[in-house]
Amino acid sequence: MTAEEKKPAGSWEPTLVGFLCNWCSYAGADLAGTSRIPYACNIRIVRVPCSARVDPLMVLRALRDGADGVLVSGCHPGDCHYQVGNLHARRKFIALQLLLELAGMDARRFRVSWVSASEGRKWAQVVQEVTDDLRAAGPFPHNADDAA
Amino acid sequence: MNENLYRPRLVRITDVVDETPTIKTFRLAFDDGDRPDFKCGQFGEFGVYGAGEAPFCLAAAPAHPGLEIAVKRVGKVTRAIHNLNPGDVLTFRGPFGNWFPYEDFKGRKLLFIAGGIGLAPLRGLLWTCLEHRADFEAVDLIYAAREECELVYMREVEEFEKRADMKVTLALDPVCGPDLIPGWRGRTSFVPPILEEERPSPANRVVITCGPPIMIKLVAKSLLNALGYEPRQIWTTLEMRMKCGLGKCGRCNIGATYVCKDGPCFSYDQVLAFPQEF
Amino acid sequence: MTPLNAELQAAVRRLFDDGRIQYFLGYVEDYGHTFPAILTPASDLARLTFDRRSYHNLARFLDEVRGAKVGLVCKACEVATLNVLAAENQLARENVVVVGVPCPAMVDPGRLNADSSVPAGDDPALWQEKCRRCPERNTPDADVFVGERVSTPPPAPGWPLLEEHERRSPAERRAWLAAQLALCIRCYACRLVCPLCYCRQCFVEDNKPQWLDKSADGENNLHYHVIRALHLAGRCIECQECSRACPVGIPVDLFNQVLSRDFAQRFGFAAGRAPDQKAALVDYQRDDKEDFIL
Amino acid sequence: MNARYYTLRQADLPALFDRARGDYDVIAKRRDANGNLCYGPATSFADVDFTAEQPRLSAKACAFPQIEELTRYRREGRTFTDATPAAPARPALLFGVNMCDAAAFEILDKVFSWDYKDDPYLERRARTTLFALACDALQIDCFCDRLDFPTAAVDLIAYRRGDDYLVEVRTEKGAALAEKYAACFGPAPAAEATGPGATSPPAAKKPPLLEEARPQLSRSFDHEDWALLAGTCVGCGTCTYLCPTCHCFDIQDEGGPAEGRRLRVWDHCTGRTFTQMPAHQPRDRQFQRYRQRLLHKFWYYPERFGPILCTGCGRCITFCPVKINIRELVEYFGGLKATPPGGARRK
Repeated sequence: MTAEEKKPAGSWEPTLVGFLCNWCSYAGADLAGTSRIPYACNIRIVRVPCSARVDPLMVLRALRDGADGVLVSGCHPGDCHYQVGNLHARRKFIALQLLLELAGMDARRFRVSWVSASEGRKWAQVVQEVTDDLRAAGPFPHNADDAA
Repeated sequence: MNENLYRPRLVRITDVVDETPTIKTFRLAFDDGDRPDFKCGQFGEFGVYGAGEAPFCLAAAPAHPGLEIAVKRVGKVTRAIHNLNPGDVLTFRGPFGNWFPYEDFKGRKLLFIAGGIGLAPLRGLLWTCLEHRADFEAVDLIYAAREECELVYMREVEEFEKRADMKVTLALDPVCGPDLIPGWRGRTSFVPPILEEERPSPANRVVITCGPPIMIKLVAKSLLNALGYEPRQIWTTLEMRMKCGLGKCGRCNIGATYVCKDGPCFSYDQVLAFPQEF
Repeated sequence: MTPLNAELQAAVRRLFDDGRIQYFLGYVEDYGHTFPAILTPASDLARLTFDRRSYHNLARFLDEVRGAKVGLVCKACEVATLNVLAAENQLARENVVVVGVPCPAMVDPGRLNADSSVPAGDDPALWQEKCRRCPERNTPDADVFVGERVSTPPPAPGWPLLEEHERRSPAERRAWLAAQLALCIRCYACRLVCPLCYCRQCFVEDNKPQWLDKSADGENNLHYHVIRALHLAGRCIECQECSRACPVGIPVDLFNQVLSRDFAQRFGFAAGRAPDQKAALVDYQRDDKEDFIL
Repeated sequence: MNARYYTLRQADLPALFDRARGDYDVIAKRRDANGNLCYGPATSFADVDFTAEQPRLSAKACAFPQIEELTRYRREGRTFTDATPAAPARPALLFGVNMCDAAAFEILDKVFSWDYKDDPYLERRARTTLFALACDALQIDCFCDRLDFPTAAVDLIAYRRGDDYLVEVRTEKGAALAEKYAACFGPAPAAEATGPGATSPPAAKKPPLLEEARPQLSRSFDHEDWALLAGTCVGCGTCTYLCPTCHCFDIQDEGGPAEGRRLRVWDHCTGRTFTQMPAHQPRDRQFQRYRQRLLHKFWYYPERFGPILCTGCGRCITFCPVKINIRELVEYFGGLKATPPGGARRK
């Protein structure tokens, strides 16, 4: 889809793809749901075994295939079901973040959060914040700071 | 450009037959009934829009209606084809390539040697010969595979076995071991030992073989060296990555030969003249 | 012939004669160029050379002579590469004889004379960028060292190309990269000259799923270069072969540079220092610093 | 037709360019984002480098683009609708193309028009007029003095004469252009009114020509030195993508199951995946892939189509990351030269 086709036609809503670790963030999102905490419904969730499973290729591919932003969420450092998966993932995402910044990509389009199974409220806040940021950023790959 | 050679026709799947866990037969028909003529040994470029196209031999006899292909699930295109059902469409370009010299085979003893899915490229010719059985002195088949689950068209092979005018030998790789395959009625042997044991005489005989490249090479070696065949008595069909089918894309070249145009059917004296990389 | 080349040829002849090696990876000079060659005991060593056009990373060609005993001319670049390969269990170090040399700093191929000869003088402006940052001109850890050791000038601080890019606004960065990547023809020279891109199947060749379209368009090209850099994160030793090999002149190692610099600052990490070093991305600290995770 | 000769004054070049722009899509040499010379659409003569210098990529993309849409499809229920894109309507003019790049088209015409006619190529080719600018001197790696490429299909050739040019009009297409813009073309000086004088490039051919390597090359397939001399090939696509005559391609679908495009994209025989089949790889080692490229150019193609598949532009040497020299290897394996490049030899 080109930026042209996706440009806001009055009621444009961003699409956010979330890669959620099975053990913490997915359960956290579940809790937000069962607790009936309202938050933006723009997120499409992909459950992964661990945040370390998220290959940066998946992030780029999601953006290329129509997502306006990607959110990866896992357990807090120290809480990983696989002991240290998220600590490895953290370094990987630091590297990805650096490269996207170098490429001039809007930092609001790739986000990472640590959300535990008990943090339903935090999950709702994170998604709301990321979605609001994407609303401000506009449809990908159109950029807010593009001339004209 | 309004029409070009790269624009496929659409062909509809009429039937899907599970041959093995990884191989399916697709029967195909054109909605307008206008099936192009083809000859035994030719191939087509079949594909699924969104996944791409790949070469498949036309596996049914030209006298039969429609088209048939046998597809082994190995890659992106074949996986996409496997996901389709009767009523879905494939893209088709073809028929391409040359064919077996059927007329030259008349009056001779034919021995088909196929390995695994290598029976598919020979099947159209085999059926045509059987339907005109009186034109041939003999029509025999040696059909081998690595494992039992790689044997295709077994319903038909069982029919062949019942025929009095045809000798059928089935074989599985010795690594399978006779005790490992309960109820196996065929042999457990590679093809060359079978040939060297039964010694089908070269007199008036033509061998038509298709299978994995290593099998073709060993079968030919055995026929040429141990049984005294002339290279011209052996015919094979080579499967290269023929992408365009038109003698342009350069992918199927063996030396100056475009397998997609000059082949895929070759007599073994032609094969021996190639730079040996296939 | 320079005294260095005479000494080098004699040393390689000895290695062959003593049966210590079956192949030698070196540079030869012919038809106006210096280029890598695979040499055997039967080869004519008279063209064996080491000069200021010996920028190719010879560790790339070890795969071609896998399993054999092999010697190779090593600059500091190759030694660092060998360390990474060893750390990743890709190298039987006992099969390799490292022939060390004093490195005179390599000339930027774009600054060679029209006849491909080396320009006179030793102006650092003629050097490849990596050579201005080089901490050690004399091959460390050499099994055999030929020639006279030279003194290493103090490394020039900074990453000029990267810093120039970082002075651009995000929009300017995108525009600059778009213009660069529009030139990319996806010949994959950058990946294929890299001695550390040794995967038998690269992600660009995957088709289940197919991560990348074959079309060389802007977005595909960007994703390719980003992921290529990521797969070298914490492994790249900054030999800049990728940029040198690019036939259309894209400074593709910009992506690698940003990671090298950041990992040095953030994790105190530099790739290729020792054969038992753990790469940055297979390691972690509980308190790794980041400022973007929610 | 018999060649006709004109003088084109340097001062008339901008006018010629501007007029041609009205009738043609003009492709000329200009500078890219990195200041390197390239062929590309030119809209102003100020951007054009009318020099004999060699651009990094050849001009083959004019008739054989790196990415070309073959069909565009859209799913309709269980079936598809598809369409082939419309051919470009305007004729194209390659303005100041190098001889080695211009000559390549005639060589490529052979493969794209034998047997099946390759419409996408031939339609682009038919609309293209080749206005070549002859070189003044050989560059370090080029070797067109060592081979004999065909030039009959080059429509116009400009030879530098001081500040001006002697233009040779060689085809009907070329004549059409010269007549249309007659105001820009003056009469040729009397000395050259029927042919370029003795000093004219293209350079005199130096024997032995590479065409003569074929008999010996065709016996070199199993030569043991291939593995050493082509062993440093890294398998990238630089040589093939920059080559004016390499034409191998792949056909790929891009898009999704709902809609997308079937494309023809350049591919390279030096790459690992080129001949890879699910259970079989005919050319498993890198030297075999390099050998395929070389033999295709100097043995297989001429055996099939006549001309060798090379115009001596030398890009595959200049830009090869490891400086493998195809001319040297043809000479060595073709028996024109006794010693292998670099002294590498297996005994």
